[in-house]
Amino acid sequence: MSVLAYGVVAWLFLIGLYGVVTSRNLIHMVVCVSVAQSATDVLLLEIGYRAGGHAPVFVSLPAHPGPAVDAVTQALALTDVVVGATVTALLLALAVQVHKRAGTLDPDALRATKE
Amino acid sequence: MSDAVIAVALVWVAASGTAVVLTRDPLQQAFVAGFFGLGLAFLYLSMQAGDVALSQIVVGAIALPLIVLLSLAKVRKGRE
Amino acid sequence: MSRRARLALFAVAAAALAVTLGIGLAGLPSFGSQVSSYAKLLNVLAPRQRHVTDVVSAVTFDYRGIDTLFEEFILLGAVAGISMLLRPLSDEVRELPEDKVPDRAIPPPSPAVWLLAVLLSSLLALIGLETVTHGVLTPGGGFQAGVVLASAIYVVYLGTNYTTVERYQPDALLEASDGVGAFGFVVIGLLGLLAGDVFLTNVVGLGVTGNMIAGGTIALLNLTVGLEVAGGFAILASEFLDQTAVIRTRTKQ
Amino acid sequence: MTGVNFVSTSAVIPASVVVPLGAAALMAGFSRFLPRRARDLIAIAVAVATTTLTLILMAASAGHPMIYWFSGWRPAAGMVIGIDYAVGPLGAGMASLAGLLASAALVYCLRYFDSARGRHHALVLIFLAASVDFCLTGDLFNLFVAFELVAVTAFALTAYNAGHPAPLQGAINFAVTNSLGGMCVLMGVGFLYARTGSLNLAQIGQALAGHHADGLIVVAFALLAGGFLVKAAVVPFHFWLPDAYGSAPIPVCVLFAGVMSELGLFAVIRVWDTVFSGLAGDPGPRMRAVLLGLGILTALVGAVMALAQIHLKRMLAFVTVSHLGIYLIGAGLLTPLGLAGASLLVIGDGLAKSALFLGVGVVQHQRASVSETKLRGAGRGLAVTGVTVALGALVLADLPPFVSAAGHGLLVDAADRAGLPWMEIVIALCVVTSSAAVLRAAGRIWLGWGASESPERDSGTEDDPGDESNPAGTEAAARGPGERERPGRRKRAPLTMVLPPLALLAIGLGLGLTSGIEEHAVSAAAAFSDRAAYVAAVIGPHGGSAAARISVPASPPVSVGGVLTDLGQVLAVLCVAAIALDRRAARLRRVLSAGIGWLRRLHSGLVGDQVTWLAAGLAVLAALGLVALR
Repeated sequence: MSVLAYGVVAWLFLIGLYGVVTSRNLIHMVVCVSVAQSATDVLLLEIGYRAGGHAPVFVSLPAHPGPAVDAVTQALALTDVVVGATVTALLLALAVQVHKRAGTLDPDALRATKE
Repeated sequence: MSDAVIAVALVWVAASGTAVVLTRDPLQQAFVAGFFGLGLAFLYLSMQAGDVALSQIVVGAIALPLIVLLSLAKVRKGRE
Repeated sequence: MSRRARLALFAVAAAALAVTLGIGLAGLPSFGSQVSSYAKLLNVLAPRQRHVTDVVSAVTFDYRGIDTLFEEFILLGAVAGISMLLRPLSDEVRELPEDKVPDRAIPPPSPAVWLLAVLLSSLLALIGLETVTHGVLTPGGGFQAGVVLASAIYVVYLGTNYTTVERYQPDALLEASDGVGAFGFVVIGLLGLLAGDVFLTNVVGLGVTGNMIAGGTIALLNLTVGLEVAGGFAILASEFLDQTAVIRTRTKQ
Repeated sequence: MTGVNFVSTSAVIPASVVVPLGAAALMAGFSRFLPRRARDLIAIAVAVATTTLTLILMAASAGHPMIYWFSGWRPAAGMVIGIDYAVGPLGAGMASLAGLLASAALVYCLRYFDSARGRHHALVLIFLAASVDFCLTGDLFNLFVAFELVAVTAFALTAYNAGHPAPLQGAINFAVTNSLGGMCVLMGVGFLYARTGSLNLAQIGQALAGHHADGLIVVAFALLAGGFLVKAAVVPFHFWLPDAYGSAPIPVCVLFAGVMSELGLFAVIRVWDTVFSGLAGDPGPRMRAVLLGLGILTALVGAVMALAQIHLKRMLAFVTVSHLGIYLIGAGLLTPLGLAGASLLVIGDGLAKSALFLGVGVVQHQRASVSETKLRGAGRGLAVTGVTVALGALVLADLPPFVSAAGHGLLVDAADRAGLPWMEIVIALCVVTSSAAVLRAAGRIWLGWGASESPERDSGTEDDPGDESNPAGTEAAARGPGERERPGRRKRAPLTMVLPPLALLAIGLGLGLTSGIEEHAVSAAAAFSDRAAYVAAVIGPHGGSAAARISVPASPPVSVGGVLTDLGQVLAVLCVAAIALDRRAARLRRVLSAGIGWLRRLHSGLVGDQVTWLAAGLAVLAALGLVALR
């Protein structure tokens, strides 16, 4: 189970990188960046998970609720989702303007900052 | 039992994440990304993270698809 | 470098990165085996010390409050940045859809769509308010509620055509709610200073665990964050909508 | 020293962050209702107030670190619960530099941004608050949040001129690589939290102290250092910097060149000193070799590429990369003396680079071009700016009375004490090459020397239309914001654009002349890198071991030899610049530029290449970490 859980994190991050490197459309690349971003959320929550643990919400719990899951990693993952959403929105705004000015969305065709 | 649910969610997330990257057309990718976001929310829920699952649903189902589709509409409009 | 060379280099780098991540992930405790003592302590302390049942919102707004303050300003900065990036530039003009086709009127949306929009947006507004006010009790809170409230405004966009939206769009109100929400977070933090303690101390009465008005500043901060996120995401949507529907490059008459 | 309570509740510490944030929130919310002049003045007042607050903190924390616990959560039984600010003189000094440059940028903005309706003020103030938080925080996740906040505001500010392709593509390269760097930092934070159960720098360091570094700790270091080195633009992560700085608007370049990338280096050294330096097996010397290698590589690549540029802003961007390499060499020596030299260099060079960018901004505003060859002999009416640019180039080459020379002296002495006498030659080589490039440009523009180069070297510098600066004074709302008439030979440049660079250089001179600047820097650096004292201060008496009196190494008196080497360096810059301009040496120049053709092609400006280099760099860094930490 650990191999599957942590393997998915590495897989998501690397497939996101692959998507960014081989992308032919800026909007496609931006969504690939958000895939890589979600890898970090999954890692944080997997670190905080406790087998058989219940959510850190202490209301209407059974008599012997057992251990609770880590609330700190959930707070970190919450911040990370917000950061991911805002960076994705900013990149999409940039992509829209690049298409308007450069006429193309293909990252390999963007030569304005060529050496 | 909960480990089985998490395993299913993990496989769903990994498969749909790969699908998001491999669909090159942004419009189709937007739909697969919605499916991927739903998978993430299901995974977070199965790992007892209610707050994060709710914010993933909210971001993945409302905020990002709307912005991606509006960007695509602007980009497509520019092409005619 | 050429695409082929880049792909080759990336393949090697990705393999090495996979090995690196593998080594790192192998060092982690096995999945679901342990929770840090810090988290166990907070799971015990938070309900007792802050009278809240959702420990995550206690950690987000009280124990690690300064993190969330900066997270809100990440959102504020991104919204300000996007509205700056998508502003009409010197060679662009704001042209409402009708002005392009003066002789042909744009067909008004059917009343059924408008009725559904009204129902849906009021429902979404209700859900948003419920999520923010119960932030201290159950999963939910400022950020999630803010986006739901913003979606209540999107649904109105979908229900009508863009000109009515453009005419009744409360731009100033949305920007004000974005700014006031963030500033409110800072002011509530200053309450701690005014009370002679440190910044972001929970000086407001803690109330009774289990009911809605509990957790002192945690509930208040939830409200301010909800206000800011609602305004922020509504501005985000209206900026992208403006770009798509209204802003056109100035045609050289 | 033990038992002394370092916890401080002075309101100045939160104020240094809350004042800019509160002002930014009000600016973003109510910019519609404020007239333009009021927005500018409020923003400048807030930036200056923040700078004074951080200067107060620097003075107050000179003796001992001030620990400020937010939300009132102090450590209980040795376990950290809340988030703290560990205010030290070095961090506060870096924050003051950020405040100073933000103020200079905002003053320069009076003439510049007009069509953004006050939103760029909010972005600059949030950038400033995030930089202050970055320098003062004692919590690893808060460091990541500050990293992202600096990055998000920087992406938006870089792409202000959304009407031209170059700034947009520079911003995309910048945004994609830095957000991937941020993900690496976050994964590193996750690994360390899983192993030590804490997010506080001091507690993690204490938990790791004495243990042997296993796979997880090495990969955590590689990810954290990799993410911060992406922001610090160290080779092979540096490709985004020339694209972003080369096309961003001038006031934004002032902020970035002076302080943003230095924050990345500051974070690497902060994380190394506090978290990883206590590992068993004394990883110090091997880690020094890794950091010095990266520093030398970055300094050389930056210097060579700067010489090959004719686009003024890209040239200054590569000068920034080269100097970042030199700061990494200084800090990478991992000794208080080296860190002190690096921090004085950061302050002195930061002021000089910002002055250079402001000078280039005046040229761009008056002559609407940044291509060195097009501007040949066009500097007639801008004498003051010419002096500023030439002086700035010489200050970068460590002209003696300025504070950079003091920093250079400390750094060279630290290298000698670390048994690396040849390091002085490497540094001199890079500094001379990069400053000579700037001086060559100044000579060509203001004195008209040098042949007009063949047009093929003119690629990629189509007449940079500069920025949407309004014709002086008039708010040309009727013609749409930012409309500019074709700029011919304009009248004198406005004072608000000419004075800030001179003020920055004057501050550098003033700092250089204050006696005892070296001692303060060395004691600040010693306090910064003393892990035991930091842990004792944060976790309290029963946490760390006794905070022994920090042994401040005696810093050398200003030796005559030091001044001579600095003067020698300046002379070398003049000679290289003269050779670069001399018609007879045209054949030599052609041979040299052919030699680095491969390096120039590597800087393709394509985001796909840059992300590939990022992945490759991470893997190499992990391998080096494995060697250094095991």
